[in-house]
Amino acid sequence: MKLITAVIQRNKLEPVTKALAERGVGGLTVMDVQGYGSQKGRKEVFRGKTYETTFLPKTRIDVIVPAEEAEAVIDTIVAAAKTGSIGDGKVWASPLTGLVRVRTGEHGPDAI
Amino acid sequence: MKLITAVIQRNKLEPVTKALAERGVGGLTVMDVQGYGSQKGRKEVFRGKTYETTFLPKTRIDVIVPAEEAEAVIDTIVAAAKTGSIGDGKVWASPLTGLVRVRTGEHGPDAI
Amino acid sequence: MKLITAVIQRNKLEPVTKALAERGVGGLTVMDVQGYGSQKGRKEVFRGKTYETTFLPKTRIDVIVPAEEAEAVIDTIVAAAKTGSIGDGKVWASPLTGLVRVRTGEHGPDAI
Amino acid sequence: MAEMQELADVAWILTALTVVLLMFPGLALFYGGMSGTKNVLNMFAMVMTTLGTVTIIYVLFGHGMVVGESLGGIIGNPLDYFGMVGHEEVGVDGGFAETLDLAFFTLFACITVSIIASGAMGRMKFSAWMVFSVIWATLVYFPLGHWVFGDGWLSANVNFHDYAGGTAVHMASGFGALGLAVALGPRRNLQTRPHSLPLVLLGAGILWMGWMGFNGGTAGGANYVAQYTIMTTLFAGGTGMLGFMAFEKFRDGKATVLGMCSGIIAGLVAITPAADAVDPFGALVLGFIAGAFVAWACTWKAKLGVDESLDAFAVHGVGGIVGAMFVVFFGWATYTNDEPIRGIFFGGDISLLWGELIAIGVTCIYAFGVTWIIAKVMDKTMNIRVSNEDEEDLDFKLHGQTAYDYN
Amino acid sequence: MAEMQELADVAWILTALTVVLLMFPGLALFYGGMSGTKNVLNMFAMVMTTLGTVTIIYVLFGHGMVVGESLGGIIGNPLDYFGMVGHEEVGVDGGFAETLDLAFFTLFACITVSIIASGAMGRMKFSAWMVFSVIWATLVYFPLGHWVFGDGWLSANVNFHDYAGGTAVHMASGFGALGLAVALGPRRNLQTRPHSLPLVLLGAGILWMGWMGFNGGTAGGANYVAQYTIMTTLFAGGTGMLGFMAFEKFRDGKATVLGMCSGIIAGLVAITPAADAVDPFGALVLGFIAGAFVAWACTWKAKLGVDESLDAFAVHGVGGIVGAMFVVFFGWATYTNDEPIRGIFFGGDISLLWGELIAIGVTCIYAFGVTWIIAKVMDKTMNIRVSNEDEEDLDFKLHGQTAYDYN
Amino acid sequence: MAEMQELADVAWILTALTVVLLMFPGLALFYGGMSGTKNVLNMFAMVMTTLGTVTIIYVLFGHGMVVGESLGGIIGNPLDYFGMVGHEEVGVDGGFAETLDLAFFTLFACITVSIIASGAMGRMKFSAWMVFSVIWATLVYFPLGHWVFGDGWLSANVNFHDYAGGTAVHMASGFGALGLAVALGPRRNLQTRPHSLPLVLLGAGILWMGWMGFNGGTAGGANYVAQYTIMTTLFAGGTGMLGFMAFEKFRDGKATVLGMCSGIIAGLVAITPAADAVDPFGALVLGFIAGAFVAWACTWKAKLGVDESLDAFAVHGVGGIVGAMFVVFFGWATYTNDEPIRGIFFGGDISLLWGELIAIGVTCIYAFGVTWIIAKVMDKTMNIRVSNEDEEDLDFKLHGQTAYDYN
Ligand SMILES: Nc1ncnc2c1ncn2[C@@H]1O[C@H](COP(=O)(O)OP(=O)(O)O)[C@@H](O)[C@H]1O
Ligand SMILES: Nc1ncnc2c1ncn2[C@@H]1O[C@H](COP(=O)(O)OP(=O)(O)O)[C@@H](O)[C@H]1O
Ligand SMILES: Nc1ncnc2c1ncn2[C@@H]1O[C@H](COP(=O)(O)OP(=O)(O)O)[C@@H](O)[C@H]1O
Repeated sequence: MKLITAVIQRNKLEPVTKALAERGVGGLTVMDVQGYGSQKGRKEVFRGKTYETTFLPKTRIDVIVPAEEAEAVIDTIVAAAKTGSIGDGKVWASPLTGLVRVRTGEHGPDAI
Repeated sequence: MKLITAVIQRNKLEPVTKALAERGVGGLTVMDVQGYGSQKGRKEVFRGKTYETTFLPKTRIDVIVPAEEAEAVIDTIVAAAKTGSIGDGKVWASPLTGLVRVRTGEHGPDAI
Repeated sequence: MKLITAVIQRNKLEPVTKALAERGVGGLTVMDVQGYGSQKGRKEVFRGKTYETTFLPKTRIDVIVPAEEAEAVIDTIVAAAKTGSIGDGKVWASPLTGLVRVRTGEHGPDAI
Repeated sequence: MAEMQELADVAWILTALTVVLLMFPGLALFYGGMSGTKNVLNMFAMVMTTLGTVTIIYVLFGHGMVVGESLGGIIGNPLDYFGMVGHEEVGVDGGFAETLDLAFFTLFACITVSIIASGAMGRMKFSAWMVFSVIWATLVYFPLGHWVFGDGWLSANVNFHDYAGGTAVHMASGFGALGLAVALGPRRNLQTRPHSLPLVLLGAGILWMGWMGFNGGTAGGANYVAQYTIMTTLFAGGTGMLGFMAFEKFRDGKATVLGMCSGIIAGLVAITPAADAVDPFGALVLGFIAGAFVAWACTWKAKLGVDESLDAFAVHGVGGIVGAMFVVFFGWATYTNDEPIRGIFFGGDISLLWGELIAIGVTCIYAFGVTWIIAKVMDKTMNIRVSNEDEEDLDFKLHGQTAYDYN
Repeated sequence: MAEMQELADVAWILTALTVVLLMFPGLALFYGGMSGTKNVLNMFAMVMTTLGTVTIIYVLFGHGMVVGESLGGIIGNPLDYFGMVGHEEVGVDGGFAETLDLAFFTLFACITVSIIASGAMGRMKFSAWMVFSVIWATLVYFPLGHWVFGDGWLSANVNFHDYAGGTAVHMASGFGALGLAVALGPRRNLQTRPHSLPLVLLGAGILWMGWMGFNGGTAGGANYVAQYTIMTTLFAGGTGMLGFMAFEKFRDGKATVLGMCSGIIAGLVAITPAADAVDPFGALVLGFIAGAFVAWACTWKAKLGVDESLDAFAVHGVGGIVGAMFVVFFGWATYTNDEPIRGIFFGGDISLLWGELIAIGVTCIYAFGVTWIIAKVMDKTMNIRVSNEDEEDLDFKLHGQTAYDYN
Repeated sequence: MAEMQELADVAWILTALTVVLLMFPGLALFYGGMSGTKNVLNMFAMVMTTLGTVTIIYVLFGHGMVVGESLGGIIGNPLDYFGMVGHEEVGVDGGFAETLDLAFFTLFACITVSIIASGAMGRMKFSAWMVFSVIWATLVYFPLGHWVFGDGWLSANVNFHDYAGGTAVHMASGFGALGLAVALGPRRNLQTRPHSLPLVLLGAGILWMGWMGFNGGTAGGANYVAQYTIMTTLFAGGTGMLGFMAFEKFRDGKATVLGMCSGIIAGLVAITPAADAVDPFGALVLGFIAGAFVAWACTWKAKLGVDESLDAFAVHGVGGIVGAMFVVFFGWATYTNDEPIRGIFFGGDISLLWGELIAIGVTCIYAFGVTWIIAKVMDKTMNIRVSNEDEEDLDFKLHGQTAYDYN
């Protein structure tokens, strides 16, 4: 099994979720994150004082998939999340050494 | 060392924390996440218009443990987090290649 | 490539970001987390009733770096995040098996 | 010297105006709470700025157009009250000054325009809104106000009952909001729910208090009618709440808090034309019916595919009609007018029905049609809708700020 | 024709009623802010819907039961004011209309019931609350109101001082909330803290303004007593705040903002029975004592194990008693009543002590007991408590919505 | 017996006081919304507690110092109104009681001190604030109030126009806030933005309503001037909003909502000294100019390096000066005073310029200087600034609570 993590634009969550569902990925976990990279933060002016935010809102998705599907899933995410503008984010894969479904106690790939 | 990650029901954070503490796990890191899986999102109706949330609130816990305790810790979490209903979540383990305690600079398992 | 994860004090985000930028680390992802460890939670009293929070606000940083820079980046973070008081947090490293930049589709270390 | 009744009247009208002023932040919070987090500020700005834009034109020529000498029943003479010049001496010896009148009527004009912001939610350029608010007030509200509140052809020739602006204020803004929403087309992303119900509740509560000033102040003083309408306004708001909740309970099994707040406003809108024309039972029943009816209107309106998401059409448009028609059929009040008011079912004359239908029809058609034309013409000339990119992040793109920062 | 004083009186009472109306969203926000995020909406709904449910019965038979002709001192004649029929002519020639009176008293009844929502926080079925509010008003408030505000046995036979409802409003609701909380049993999860102190502050601030209308309006007009009680109400709220904060500073080392807000309300509750019976110094001292005393009561009440988490018991029950007893001992006001008021320490008659103790005892015992019985009987017949599952997610389960969505 | 005008006057002043009271939570929310999440509660506590601390000293000796018999033009006799003893009989037969006067003036004193909290934002010990508020009221506000509102040397010898406290209230608090901010030094972390603009809007809206009571109540009754100033106050608030937004649009390309709210207050501050001295056009123009001018002042003030982040200096200090100077040059009102008011450009006498400059100069220099001295002396004796550690987590460290818990 692999854990695929994607940091993407906030408004791409819906299309990515949809694309994954179509590929048969049945579950994922999402969280709000703040990112920083080549893309600059933004400025808000309050009564003439400027507040700069270094970080920009992004969304992080974690999906566990069988090792053999990892490549395909990454491609799906990349395709669905791409706008072509700077700040589109990254997708990475990491190894897992175990997985359990809490409800049933199933182990390994069955638990996905 | 292993990093154990659990995505569980929100209201199971307290029992899981307690169970881990009883097992001697002395630290953990928690974050609010949104999950999606076999369990469906919920609907709220506002003046006749229905808003469906694809995602449901879950809690994610990250705990670093010595490799040998990983199995037992996973079992503890699963036992404490289980309700038997759909949506109970997953627990997985991933390998770590290093750990440092910021305060002291201690390395490896000593830093846990 | 390595994924370096740091859980630090909230008010250390700025110095750590700055220190990493100076080292040439060009991107990172941040999220608000709640931590628990040797440091105790805090109490707020409302009309004589005490509410104790087990968890304390911390910040988590994820940075992907070329494997060879991992050690140095960890040291940078530790140096910048340290206050010497309990609750300063942890930094750990995990292996990655792949990385893609969404915008360009670049793979591997080029995508960092 | 003024009469003693008039002296007390001034005290109450000063108060009425003061609480009506709070309706503006009330409405801003009511609408803003129902918006998604990304367009709270824009909603605030649309609602509040009428107090600048519309006020200026009201002082210059609006008051004349509404209550000035009628030019053939079509419109009041715009020059009649130009900046109050020549009217300032009134009241120097005590009693009403025309300045108070002007201020009170200014608020009526402003709030009517503010309500329409519902139809622009989340997709209108802010500069376009500023221009629109001024044009709309001039072409829609001032004429309608003249016909209803002034010596216009409607009040002169048609026998209808409208206590405090069910037509010129509520139906006009409700149908105006619909016209604007139709002209703008729907937002691209309709999946935003009300971001803060506490703000909605607060807004509704403030509006209710303000309505006491609105309806009670329309009585013109601390007199019998003020006391009467304060009572009916209180009662109809209370049962409007229950009516909306009952409908929801019946339809979905659960009575919601947004429904509760909407029901309050529905009841208040409905009692506005009827506040002096129903007895306590009538007020209770009218409120309940209006609440339930508006709840139902929200549902089928959602199916029309028009994105008028804050429901000014259902609440103010439909609610106003319900109130006006209730008087026609079930009116009953003995001492509030020179002659007792009796609805058709209580022995009243059926002629009121035709008059009322004309007044409603004229108001709604005029408001909807002219609003749509204004919006379309503006769109051709200056493009009133924001770009798709701006729409996703409206507050920041239009106003350079975001509503919250909890870090 | 009405007298000129009466004309001015009407202007002020219209105002008083208007600001009292804002106390409802004020109380809703005060309570809702103190609730956890998962039961904000339910709290709003409980507080606000009394304006529908209780209003209806008040118009039908409540006003008669409170101020109608006394049936043997026990209760007023429920038929006396049935929908105001036959009372509408009053005030047609100027001066007070009975409609205003009805509306003002309706609000008193509604707010008393709303306060009790404190005792139901986070665990009562909403339908049960609706039923409870109607039964409670009928069996507890209407009788108590009759005894205190009407011609009931208490006001006829017992010599006690209660300016504006320290007994029938505050002690009744405070002890009622306690009774309801005891009958319901504690919530399963007591670990929720107030989710938004800004809402609490706003609520407290609105309540303070409303209290000006409540106490000032009880004077019945724009007279000496209104001006006097407005002053004492202002002062006691201010020092109530300091008293609560001082107690906290002393106990915990830190004065909190929830304490500040609670102290304001404690001071206001305490001045309610005493507003016309203390001089400026008395108002300042009474406020401070009440604030500190209520702070202390919150602490030991927490130890009783009763989950009455919004502290209506401590604030309204105990606060009301403190105010009433203060008058007995330290009252001092020369021109507000026909005879100067003097507390026992200032030469007053000790008989007032017995009268006051009887009035307090009757109110508190009656309110607590009957409330408990109502709740228990209802529980047997319709099961008034939500299921454990619903309790965890109350707003969604009962009202189908959640309070916030900041995404 | 009181005259009939006076009876109506009482009704209006009771109302005015009631809505002025709501300005305190209004200001608390306005300031608290502009603060970062970590010092919302502290801001609330600073603003609200003046209603306790300042009230007490006002009742004891403040009212005497302001309006008591003048001791050589310097200060009123502190003993003159000690707890109102001897003044309670006034109004027993109808008409104004002195108690109402006392309560109204108490609120003036309290709100002036509350505004200064702007200068202490995020870094002052709470106990130090409590002490400071009492000392400041005594040494700065009471003397200034005496000079302007009482029989002090300024009002006796200098010909200047200040309708409702542009000097003693707004310039004094604006320059006081600046003095306090200078004495305290800047916060360590200046990177916090306003955490909730909905709270800011709500606060501004409430303040606007309260200002109707403030300016309208200063007229002393339900008379011509009250009706006149209510109108000008409405208009200046509306265009103040536009002026600030226009300046922002011009400078940054976007009109913000914080700017909108700030502009309302700027317009209101500016109209305070001028409300009876401009005609409708004048009010509209003055509001706009004040809004734009204050917007500009916020910008250059930011460059001074003084951390007075809630901008009481720019809004109240500069705004007040703009209003006062506007009257000198462009005043025009015919019936509000015994003699018509005419600004220099409309044929008025240039002597008003000198008088006005003296009044402004004295107020601003006195307020700034004495405030700075008080703060510095207090700092030497009790250390008024919080520790660096406490500054990072202010609400929790000073008040033991945090503002929100959305979990
Ligand atoms: N080295 C990194 N480690 C972790 N996250 C990163 C890294 N670089 C970028 N990111 C995340 O990816 C997001 C997009 O990166 P950015 O460099 O702005 O654009 P792009 O990926 O299009 O070049 C950032 O906001 C951040 O959340
Ligand atoms: N493939 C997956 N990858 C990552 N997280 C998942 C995955 N599947 C499920 N989850 C997480 O686990 C939660 C529970 O999963 P769900 O399928 O609804 O129930 P169950 O685990 O009981 O079968 C989800 O809400 C989601 O957060
Ligand atoms: N075993 C662990 N697994 C994951 N996170 C941990 C673990 N132990 C500590 N942490 C995180 O590190 C933070 C600081 O740890 P703590 O033990 O309080 O102090 P210190 O690291 O200085 O000894 C915690 O709040 C928690 O977020």
